Amino acid sequence: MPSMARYVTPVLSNRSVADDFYELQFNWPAEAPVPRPGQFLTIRSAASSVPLLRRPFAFSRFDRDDNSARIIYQLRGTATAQLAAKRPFDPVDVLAPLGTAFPLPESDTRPILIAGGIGVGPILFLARTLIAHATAPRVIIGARSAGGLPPLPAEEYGEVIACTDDGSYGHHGTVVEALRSYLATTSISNYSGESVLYLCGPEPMLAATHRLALECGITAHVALEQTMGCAVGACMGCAVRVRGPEKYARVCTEGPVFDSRTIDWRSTTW
Amino acid sequence: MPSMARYVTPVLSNRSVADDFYELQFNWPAEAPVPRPGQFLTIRSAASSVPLLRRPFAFSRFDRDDNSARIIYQLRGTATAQLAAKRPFDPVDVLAPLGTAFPLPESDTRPILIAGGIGVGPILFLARTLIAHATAPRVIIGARSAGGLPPLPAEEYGEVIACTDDGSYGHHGTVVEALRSYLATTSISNYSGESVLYLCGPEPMLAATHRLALECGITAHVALEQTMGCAVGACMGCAVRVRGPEKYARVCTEGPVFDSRTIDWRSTTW
Amino acid sequence: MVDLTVSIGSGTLRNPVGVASGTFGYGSEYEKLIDLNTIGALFTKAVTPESRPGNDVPRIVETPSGMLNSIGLANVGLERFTSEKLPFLKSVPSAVVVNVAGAEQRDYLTVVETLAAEDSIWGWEINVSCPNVKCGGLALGTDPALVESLTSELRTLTEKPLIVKLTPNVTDITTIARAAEQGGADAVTCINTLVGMLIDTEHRRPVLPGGTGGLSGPAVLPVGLAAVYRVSRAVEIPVIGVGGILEPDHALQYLLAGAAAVQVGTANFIDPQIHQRILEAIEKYGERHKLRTVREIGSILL
Amino acid sequence: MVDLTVSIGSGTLRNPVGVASGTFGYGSEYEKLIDLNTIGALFTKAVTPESRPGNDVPRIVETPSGMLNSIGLANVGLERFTSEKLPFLKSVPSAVVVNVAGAEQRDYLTVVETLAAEDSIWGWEINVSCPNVKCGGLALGTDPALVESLTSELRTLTEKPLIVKLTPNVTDITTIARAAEQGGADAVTCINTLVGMLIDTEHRRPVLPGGTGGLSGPAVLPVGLAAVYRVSRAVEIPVIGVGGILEPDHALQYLLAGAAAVQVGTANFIDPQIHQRILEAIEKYGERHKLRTVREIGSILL
Ligand SMILES: Cc1cc2nc3c(=O)[nH]c(=O)nc-3n(C[C@H](O)[C@H](O)[C@H](O)COP(=O)(O)OP(=O)(O)OC[C@H]3O[C@@H](n4cnc5c(N)ncnc54)[C@H](O)[C@@H]3O)c2cc1C
Ligand SMILES: Cc1cc2nc3c(=O)[nH]c(=O)nc-3n(C[C@H](O)[C@H](O)[C@H](O)COP(=O)(O)OP(=O)(O)OC[C@H]3O[C@@H](n4cnc5c(N)ncnc54)[C@H](O)[C@@H]3O)c2cc1C
Ligand SMILES: Cc1cc2nc3c(=O)[nH]c(=O)nc-3n(C[C@H](O)[C@H](O)[C@H](O)COP(=O)(O)O)c2cc1C
Ligand SMILES: Cc1cc2nc3c(=O)[nH]c(=O)nc-3n(C[C@H](O)[C@H](O)[C@H](O)COP(=O)(O)O)c2cc1C
Ligand code: FES
Ligand code: FES
Repeated sequence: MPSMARYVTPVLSNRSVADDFYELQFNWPAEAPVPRPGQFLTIRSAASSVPLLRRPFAFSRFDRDDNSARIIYQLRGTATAQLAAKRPFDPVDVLAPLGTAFPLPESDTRPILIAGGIGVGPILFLARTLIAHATAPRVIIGARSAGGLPPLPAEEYGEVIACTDDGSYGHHGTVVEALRSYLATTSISNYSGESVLYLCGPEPMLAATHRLALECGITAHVALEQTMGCAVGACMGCAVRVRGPEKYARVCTEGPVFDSRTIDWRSTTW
Repeated sequence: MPSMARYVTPVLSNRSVADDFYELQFNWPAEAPVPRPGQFLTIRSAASSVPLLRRPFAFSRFDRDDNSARIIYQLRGTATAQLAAKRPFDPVDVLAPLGTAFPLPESDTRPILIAGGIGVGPILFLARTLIAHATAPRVIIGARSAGGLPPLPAEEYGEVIACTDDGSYGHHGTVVEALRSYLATTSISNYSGESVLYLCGPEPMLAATHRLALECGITAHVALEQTMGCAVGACMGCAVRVRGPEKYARVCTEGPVFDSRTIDWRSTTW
Repeated sequence: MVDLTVSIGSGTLRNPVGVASGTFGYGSEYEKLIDLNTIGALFTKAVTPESRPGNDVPRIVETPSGMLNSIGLANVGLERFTSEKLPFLKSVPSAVVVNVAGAEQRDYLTVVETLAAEDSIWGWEINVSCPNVKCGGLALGTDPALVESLTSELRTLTEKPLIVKLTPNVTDITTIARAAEQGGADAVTCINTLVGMLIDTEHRRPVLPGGTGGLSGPAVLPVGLAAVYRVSRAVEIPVIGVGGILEPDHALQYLLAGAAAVQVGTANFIDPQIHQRILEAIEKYGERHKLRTVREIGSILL
Repeated sequence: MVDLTVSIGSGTLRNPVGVASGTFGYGSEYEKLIDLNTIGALFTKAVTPESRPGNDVPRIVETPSGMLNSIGLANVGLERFTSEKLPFLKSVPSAVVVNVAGAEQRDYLTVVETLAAEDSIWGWEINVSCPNVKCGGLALGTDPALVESLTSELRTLTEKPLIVKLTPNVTDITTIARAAEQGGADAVTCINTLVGMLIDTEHRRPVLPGGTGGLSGPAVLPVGLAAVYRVSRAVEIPVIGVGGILEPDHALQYLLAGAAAVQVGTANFIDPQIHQRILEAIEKYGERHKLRTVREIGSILL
């Protein structure tokens, strides 16, 4: 895998894409390895000790033609507020690309991509990549209400299944419910092969989807989150519980993308 | 004396007035006591723990007609960099007015106002105030080089004696040298009374001017600086050494303006 | 409505948010700026028998998310405290707690004995932990035996709430807390400042003339929380939490960690109204969690 | 040109800027990111006899200008360290210092004894101060007698530089430093992390599952500087300064305070190139003050 490096590179654009969600586009240095869906970067949002640590964000898009990369981020605290204040030509200090990518589906499988909340970035990146490789994925995306959904033009992402907790747009309910009814209504025999799930979003959604995938015998690739220190595998800070003797895996190095069956989902405290 | 309060009030303008020097103008709340020359305010430059403490700045101007107050500040570290980023309508969090004011001169004395570096703000405020009271002061102002001097139109401040360390503008040398030659060339008998000095600037300049004032038997009012905690007299943090049994006085409460003879000038370490 | 009162020994605080010693002078300095009525307890600047000019200057320097101070117990002394400061404090409706300090055991006894009959004083906070005084001070607060004996001597002099303020600069703060409890203290305050230093590389000298100073502010918040968490599990008496509170959430963290009340120190310099914001946050939090008393907050930690 | 080498016991460091244990893994993790040649000393993640999975998650939380960690000495253990990590470390030209930890004295001896013959290991840093291990760990590093006996036992096993890493969570760090010196240590490192805690008021639980964790980052800079200032005046052996360095100026402060060398910990996460910036600043500072050796920086403090 091409290796990571630190780049200080200019912002190209920074715009609101949904309530509290922004898309930051920045120049991608020519010498930098091309990021793949599922991989992430860390940003130092200000040269200060508050916030102290770099913050991780998944790539949401990469464009070879204009050498730009993007992330979609939600306003949460200090670092994301500082990101939101960045203007074109401001430098951003990134460490990238980091972590594992989503394994691309076998040609005879049907990829179903599921995003909730801040999981939207990597899922849209994967969707675009698959489409560019002529594999039409089905995208299911959830938000609290209509305002939390970014624009998802059908000509770019195919027919997207949108869900909102309050029913203000699309399916009224969670992405897990939407997935269940999608799987029910769509006979598996329509496909030459199996379905495969790609997920990113809040932990309860991932855990519930994992259980549904187990039920249906479908493989699910989940992109996880954990508070990070180094983001390069050195500090053991970003551990998540996994099955097996090692007990923990590092999100920054073994992940962020894991086969959902390797994860120890007992607890919801991360 | 009218008492201090905390105000969150909008910026009106923020512009460069010399190399590394800016002037911040902000709305002065109608209910707030009118600040007087020598008094200061403290600003919380950002809602963060870095920088942590409020920073003190002397008033450089007050305009009753548009209800605005100003400070002139030099870029030094984090807080002043954050100040420099403020735009019109941004709120500033100020605690003001604080400290003692310059005592106005007796009508038969000749005020000589001397500023160096960040001392320029309060001295210009005093000059404007005296002129408004029909007392023409003599202003002596020093900077490292021409670029460090703010514009000082003669129609506003009278004939100003400017000094630069590198001789790039005005008198080549320090304000103390300029004062000495000014006092020498100007026969004291030109005035009905004595001269009185008002100073603000770096400590070595204040100490040297104090000695010259002692030599000539002239009273000197100095505005001092000290790192501050509370700025309201509660923490004893802003002490400076004074003559007499108390040993220390608080810059924020007994000062910042002191008669130079009350100060213990032995040391230069504050 | 959540009952905000807090019992400490024979006394009751109207609410659990106090202002910390040394950061609030003798109250009058903040009179114009804030409504003193809303303060739960006002901890005065340390009072020593004799007046003290304090340490050499500068006395303050900022550090990352904190500050160092080397005030050196600068205070007006017992006599002027009584004549100049107490009259104002009598008018303050909040509990007035006199922070007591000294160079030796005798000094503490002198202060408490002399002021014992003053009705306007609600209680005592015994500062055995100031890192800026050479003789006594730090050494006293690090020795459980000394703390216990001092506390029990003081106990004979006063029925009023007797609070011992602990230093974090010890191997095991719970042993000192237990010593204070053993000696008859009604509460302990955690924490005083940490020993710290900063060096001016340009001028090649420590920024504070004495070398080291006391570290306070948000930088020490995690240290104070850990101390309160441990101490409140080691003693039966109430623990007053202080150290690094800059936001209402920080104060809630102290209450969850086991503090019966909190003090705001350095943050008074930054936001003089912070105690009011904290009080509102506590009321809201208590209501949201359906608590009857503020003391119950410590019991809902999972 | 300033001579940047630093002598510690029988060894010499090429320069005084190291990377701190636990923040730099076993070196290979940073290989792609920075030029490992410019590091003065690479202090490995703690090595214990057995591999350890580490503590429950989450293990990290940010605090004001700092972070708490509760990694719990997660490490591959002696066997896999030798087979998987040492081969890469052999290729690193910087001094490789193995950070040694354990639950009891025996564990420390096992690690040093087992690795004693490995040429690629330059020296040992004995971690008697990890606050995240229950048995041993913290208690060991707070007891001068235990520190002295452990050090002298280790001394019989190795001629290589033996460095004892001290905890700041003690009443008087100089007594522990003197105990290490007495036991035959070639240097001491100050400081490990401070005990700290943060509470999630929304979820009403400590953020770290174990309750407390170790505080590092700029918040602790003043505490580390005070420790180095005191310890370097209390012992004859070199002191390695660590704690809160985020800017080159912070490292210069440590050298002025009396440190012979420094380590960068948390800052590696934020700016992996920081050791290079520090090195350049030291060279400039030494030249400006006309010093021949980096060691002389400590002597120019006024
Ligand atoms: C691999 C990975 C990919 C991510 N991708 C995205 C993304 O594409 N878009 C997006 O909006 N967010 C993403 N996040 C989450 C993002 O990192 C946090 O929202 C961000 O750190 C919040 O920072 P803040 O200062 O604004 O908020 P804070 O107030 O500091 O924190 C809010 C929350 O963010 C989390 N957080 C804080 N510090 C860290 C840290 N050092 N590492 C990880 N999490 C932290 C904590 O759970 C905290 O409760 C990702 C996280 C990980 C681990
Ligand atoms: C009464 C008074 C009036 C002042 N008036 C002016 C003025 O009109 N214009 C102007 O440019 N500057 C003035 N200053 C100085 C001004 O306060 C500092 O320049 C400012 O605090 C620098 O902050 P910073 O974060 O940008 O720099 P930093 O990097 O934090 O500090 C640079 C220097 O500022 C001083 N400083 C830092 N914190 C404080 C503090 N809390 N209180 C006092 N000084 C501190 C220190 O000496 C420090 O070395 C005044 C200071 C005082 C005490
Ligand atoms: C300027 C200053 C002076 C202080 N003086 C005293 C004092 O006289 N007596 C005392 O017990 N504590 C004193 N303290 C310690 C505070 O009361 C408090 O314990 C400490 O600052 C931690 O709280 P904080 O982080 O909220 O400031 C002082 C603190 C500061 C900042
Ligand atoms: C994530 C993390 C893991 C650490 N692990 C160890 C360790 O295994 N052994 C050790 O002696 N110190 C360990 N430390 C302490 C550091 O080596 C260093 O002493 C401390 O972090 C202070 O330095 P800093 O503020 O520069 O980080 C660890 C620190 C961090 C942040
Ligand atoms: S963040 Fe350090 S190992 Fe993953
Ligand atoms: S700054 Fe607190 S007394 Fe002056």
